[in-house]
Amino acid sequence: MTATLETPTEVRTLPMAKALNEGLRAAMAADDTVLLLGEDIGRLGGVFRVTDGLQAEFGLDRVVDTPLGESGIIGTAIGLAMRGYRPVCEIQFDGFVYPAFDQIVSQLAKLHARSQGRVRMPVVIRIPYGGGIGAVEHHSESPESYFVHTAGLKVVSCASSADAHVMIQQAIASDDPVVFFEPKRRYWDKGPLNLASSEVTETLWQARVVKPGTDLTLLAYGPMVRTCVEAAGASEHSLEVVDLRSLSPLDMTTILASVRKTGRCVVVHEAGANLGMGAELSARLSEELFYEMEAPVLRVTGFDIPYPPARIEEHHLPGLDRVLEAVDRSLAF
Amino acid sequence: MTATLETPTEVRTLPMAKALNEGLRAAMAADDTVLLLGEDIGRLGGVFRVTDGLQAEFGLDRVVDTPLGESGIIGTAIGLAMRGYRPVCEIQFDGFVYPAFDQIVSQLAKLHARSQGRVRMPVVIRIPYGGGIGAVEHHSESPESYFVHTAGLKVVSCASSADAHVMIQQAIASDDPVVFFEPKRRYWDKGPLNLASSEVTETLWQARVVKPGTDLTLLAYGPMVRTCVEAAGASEHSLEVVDLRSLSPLDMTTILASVRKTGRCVVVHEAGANLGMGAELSARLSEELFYEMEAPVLRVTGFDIPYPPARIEEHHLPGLDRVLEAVDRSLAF
Amino acid sequence: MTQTAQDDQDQDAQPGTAPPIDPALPPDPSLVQLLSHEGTRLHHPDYEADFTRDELRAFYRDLVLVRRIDAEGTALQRQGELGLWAPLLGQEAAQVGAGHALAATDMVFPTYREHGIAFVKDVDPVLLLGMFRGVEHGGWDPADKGFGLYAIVLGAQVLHAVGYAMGVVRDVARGIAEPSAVLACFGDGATSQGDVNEAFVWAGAQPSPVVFFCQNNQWGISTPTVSQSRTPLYHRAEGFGFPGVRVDGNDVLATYAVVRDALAKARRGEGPTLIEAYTYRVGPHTTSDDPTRYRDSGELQHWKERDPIDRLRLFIERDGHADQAFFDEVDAEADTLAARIRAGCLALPDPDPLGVFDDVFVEQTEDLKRQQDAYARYLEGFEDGS
Amino acid sequence: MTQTAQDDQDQDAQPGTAPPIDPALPPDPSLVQLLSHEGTRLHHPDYEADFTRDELRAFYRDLVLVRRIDAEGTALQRQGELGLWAPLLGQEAAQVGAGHALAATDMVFPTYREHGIAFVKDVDPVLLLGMFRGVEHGGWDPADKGFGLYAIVLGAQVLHAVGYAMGVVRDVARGIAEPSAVLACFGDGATSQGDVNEAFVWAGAQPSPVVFFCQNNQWGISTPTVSQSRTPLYHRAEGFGFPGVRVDGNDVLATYAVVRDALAKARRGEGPTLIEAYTYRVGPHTTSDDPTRYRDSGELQHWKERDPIDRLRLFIERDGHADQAFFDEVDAEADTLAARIRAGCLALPDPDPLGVFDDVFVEQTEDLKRQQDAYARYLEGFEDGS
Ligand SMILES: Cc1ncc(C[n+]2csc(CCOP(=O)(O)OP(=O)(O)O)c2C)c(N)n1
Ligand SMILES: Cc1ncc(C[n+]2csc(CCOP(=O)(O)OP(=O)(O)O)c2C)c(N)n1
Ligand SMILES: [Mg+2]
Ligand SMILES: [Mg+2]
Repeated sequence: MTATLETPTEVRTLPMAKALNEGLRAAMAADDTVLLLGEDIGRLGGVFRVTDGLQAEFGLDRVVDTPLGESGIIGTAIGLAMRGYRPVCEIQFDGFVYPAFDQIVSQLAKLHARSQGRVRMPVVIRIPYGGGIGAVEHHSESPESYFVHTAGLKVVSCASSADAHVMIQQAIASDDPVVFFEPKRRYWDKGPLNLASSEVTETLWQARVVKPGTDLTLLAYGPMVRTCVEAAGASEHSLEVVDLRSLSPLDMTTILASVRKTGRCVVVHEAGANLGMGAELSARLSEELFYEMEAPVLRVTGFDIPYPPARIEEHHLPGLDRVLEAVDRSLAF
Repeated sequence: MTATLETPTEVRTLPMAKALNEGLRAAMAADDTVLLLGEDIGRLGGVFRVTDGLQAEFGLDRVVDTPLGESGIIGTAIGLAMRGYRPVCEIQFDGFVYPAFDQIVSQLAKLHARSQGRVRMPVVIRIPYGGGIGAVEHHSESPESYFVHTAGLKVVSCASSADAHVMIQQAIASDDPVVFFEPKRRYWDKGPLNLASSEVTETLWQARVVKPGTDLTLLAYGPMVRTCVEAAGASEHSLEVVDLRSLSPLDMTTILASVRKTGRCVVVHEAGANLGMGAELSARLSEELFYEMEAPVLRVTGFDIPYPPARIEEHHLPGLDRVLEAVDRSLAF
Repeated sequence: MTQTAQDDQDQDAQPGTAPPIDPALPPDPSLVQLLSHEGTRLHHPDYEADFTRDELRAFYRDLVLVRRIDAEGTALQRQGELGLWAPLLGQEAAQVGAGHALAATDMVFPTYREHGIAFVKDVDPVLLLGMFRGVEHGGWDPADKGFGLYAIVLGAQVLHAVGYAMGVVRDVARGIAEPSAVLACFGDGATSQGDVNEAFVWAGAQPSPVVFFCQNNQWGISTPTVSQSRTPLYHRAEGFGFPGVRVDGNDVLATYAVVRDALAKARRGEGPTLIEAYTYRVGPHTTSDDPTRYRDSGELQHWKERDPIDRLRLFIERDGHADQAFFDEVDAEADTLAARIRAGCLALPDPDPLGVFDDVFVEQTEDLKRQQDAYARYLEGFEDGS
Repeated sequence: MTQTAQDDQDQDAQPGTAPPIDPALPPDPSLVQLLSHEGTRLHHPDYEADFTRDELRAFYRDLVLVRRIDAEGTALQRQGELGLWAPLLGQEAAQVGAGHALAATDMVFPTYREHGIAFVKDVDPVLLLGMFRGVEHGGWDPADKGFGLYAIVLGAQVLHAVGYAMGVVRDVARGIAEPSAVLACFGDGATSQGDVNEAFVWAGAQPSPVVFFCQNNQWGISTPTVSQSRTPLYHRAEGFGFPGVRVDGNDVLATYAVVRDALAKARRGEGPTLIEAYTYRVGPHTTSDDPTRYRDSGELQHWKERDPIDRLRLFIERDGHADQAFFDEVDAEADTLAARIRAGCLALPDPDPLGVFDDVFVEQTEDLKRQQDAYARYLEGFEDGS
């Protein structure tokens, strides 16, 4: 998946949802065993149109409008994987993944270990997640911690069209189960990507410095990457923004290199603070860089409340101002 | 729930399972609206006999052997709570709570907020948890992080017979939903308790220093409290052991007081490190005591693997030696 | 509930996963009807019912008002006053019929589309708008009118209904309440969820005073009912040990009679019933949805000819139960109601960003108090500064 | 699967939540039987079958061997060599019958009690012991013999079976496999789980080559089947759009015939069948369980008279299909097998505490590698030190 291949480049500017669509199309074209399962993903093309046109192209057997039951979607995907398929499941919205939790945590995550490595589970679970779209309850959640805490799962999130296009293909190529978080409020953000030969050089498990800086490291993923890049642009300080990309495993090499350099770190996510990703990152950074840290890792997160009504979600979601306020607090140490 | 009441004392030494049984009996006798739901809790008295004799005493309407479905247990408990009851649900083993995850996370935890405070959910979910009993898969898990991360739930764990007896009654008296973790390998540990008037002076949300010390703080809960007390006894250093008792909310007053004094902290739990309780505690301690800490918070935990086969579970579970090794590492900073 | 991406690409029709229900098929002979779609009064041996003039007028009035509430919801969304609306257009008879069958002490567990039952249960329609406007997740007290909060996660509320019914049984046994019944609402799509089936298990194993009210509106977003089940949904009940019945959900009289009968049985301790109200979602799934992507206009036409209001009006007119003055009066009432809803919607207060911290727990935690205080200070900082 | 507390308190019988099934009740007339419990050959219009002498002997042999495997499991647990055992005592015919009905390319998704099907499917019984000894969670490759790993979380595997069957359909469509069928095993208690019912939904909506094989052994730990459902379990199928049948699970011939028929239908593309094998769990739920706390000995006696092995032996003897030498031979074979299992059990290697880190992922993460290395160093520290 590097850019060194001698293939014609075809650079286009696409919204993230369309980039995912192209990534799925490429994966399905490349491998007959890739198939999609989900609610309303066929004829409708998914409520966000991420699977638009794929049923027409690949047929009813490979793009399956399932009955409305998330446990059924993941449970049957596991069976399909046992039979040699590579199912990609769409959960319509973040808040609807919980009925499938048992199948994910007790089956999908554990089958490889249970079988002492004999059974493989190349299953991808795509979850449009996060807030900021003015939705009703259950449509704006950030449930990544549940999956990151679950041994046996890998968890990633894309933040740009180019990454969306490549990462979904890498996730499908993974022989381990991957929970793939798509920042739904960035679905319409446009970005360049190369449909023919990717310029993304990272593996699926690597973080990326998206904006270099020297004074402080902003760690973010998914929807908050753009927020942090904007904050870095607005700040008078030199802020380095790292897009984690992979939440489990964490790319500690890249993360430590950045924070070792800056000595300060603010983690930003929409999920609540209590056992959100910031907790793990803070713990690891203090374990690894105890003497190098100039300030404690600070966390800018959603509050520890059920996601609030849309009219006040902008208070709940970390924005530019709250990020910059935390930067100031960190620099004051 | 303080010892100041002028009631006759009746001190007995009981195993934790029996102490819970007595606590449930007292709560049911005191309030007609308390009822128990679960699999095999009636005639059999539960697979650990925690509900032994309660169906005979309180009848079929109040101790309900449900059909075998955890989502059904929690879902109907929510409906019962809406009708004015205080259901106490038993999940037979930790690994079987996940089918109920949607009802817990999307309903039980959110209904009070959804209704702007109009609907109350005085539901207790009892979960025998943790390893060390030589069991087959799914019978030794420590899923507390999932619930601690969920806004709208309160999460506690008892570590002694006296606490078991009082805390279960306090949990039932709570108007908020409480996930009540019972350390199953300590069910047979005996301890004194006062059936008539409790000597437990803490609220349900308070931590307790169970062994004072000056050099380092061991933070633990549930099954690991005994392990830590034993480690403290075996150590040449003066270790303070704090039983968290409440995992959400965390009693930061007690925790900070201890670590401020010792300057060093090791967190011990059976759950995996990655987004286990140790992560949150580490993050908070470095936020609050950045200049006071002499060493990073270290974590002694289960590995980030699916719970292993019983014959090697003693490797996975934090034991005396691993705790003491971490203490040494901390003191070496 | 679904926010569909705004989509302006026109695409050729794509193959569906299953043939859409053929609206030309003869209806199941077991479908209970008391009013043909031409407005003729039919009779059914199991559901004999006489309706007074006042009852018929009350049905008609509520059908019209409910349709107007719904139209106002859609209009308010189109004008940007609501983030979303889930129209019930076409399902008025199913809901008004069920609503009228309920006793005051009966309890309803709705989905997100139960505006009609809510109205009959006397929940102020303005309150229904709150969640769609994004000012709250649920704006009424379920205990007030016996009408639960709207439920979005498919099927979850059906278990709550069974639990509530278990509570009723216990209250009656304790001598603190008279028998009452519970109406558990859900859609055709939700029948595929584990929770709905566990609810059937529970209610069947310990027979409970619950009536399962499934509005089969033929679609779950873009998924036709036949993709959930190849056998009629009301058949599901028998295998769980209780009866199922299919009623014409566009026939307010039949729905009323069938639901009333099932509720009475439930109250008498004769256990649950599954009612499949066979109807049609004339509008989009929500205002975010574009049904032209997945269903054709012929189907729509078929169902418009079976409109629930038209047929009752035909019957009322033909049998002389009301004159033009009555119909005009109802229309005027609808206008007034619509105006009140619109004004009420605009007057709905925005939530207090600090208030949300108060409603997480009955007993607020210190953790949350700290976050609330910190955020209050943060907001004050802005007021002081710029 | 359940570790029950060691309990030595004797208690008076307590009221159950539901009356236990009355074993004196006449059996459902729709119960398929080909062999009465007195060993008389019966006939059934839908399941005509002739059995050769060799077939009958093979059934008998497997029944005896399977019972012996099970007895050995219990014995090994009593002697502390296993942490737990889940006895199938009483269910041998259901399992041997189903096992013989399977084609080599058919796939089985078992619970934790399918020792009999495993044996017929040629899974080495020693491997079955690994998980109960605590040396592993699953000791065979499901692809090897077409027999999945034991599944403990009730019902989860039933969805896997349906998904696998969906894969078979696609393989056949792609021309890379011949039609085959999938057997999904579960107990009476598990029918209450959402997953089992969602599996019914899926299989019914897109008819799949799966046979749902429910062994109703009358109990789920202490919970009688009637607490799960007041209507026979096989009735459940029809409401999901496929047929259900109840077979005498203690009749190996009938179970064989009914399962074979259903598998053949599935392979022909005629969709799923739910088979309720009506049988009895003669032993405890597991070796940790004490059934005297919740059921009475009369019930046990009733079922012992319906023993699946006795009736086949009576039939074989009466019709002269085998002589004493054959029976002696089978007993000797059972002794040999038992000795081999015992020796195999003791020889099962303990797992490598560092090996578990290797099997979490196909592509190990650096995080996990770090933990593995750190723990290796920690262990080395002990070897060096004390
Ligand atoms: C658990 C869950 N999964 C998915 C969704 C997304 N969703 C909202 S409504 C809907 C279709 C529901 O169809 P049906 O039950 O027939 O009810 P209708 O909308 O037709 O009234 C879906 C899939 C959800 N709300 N909950
Ligand atoms: C999801 C889940 N909940 C609870 C349990 C605990 N449990 C193990 S076996 C069992 C009873 C199962 O009964 P049944 O399905 O009839 O199977 P049987 O054991 O009788 O073969 C229970 C409740 C479990 N294994 N999984
Ligand atoms: Mg519908
Ligand atoms: Mg059973």
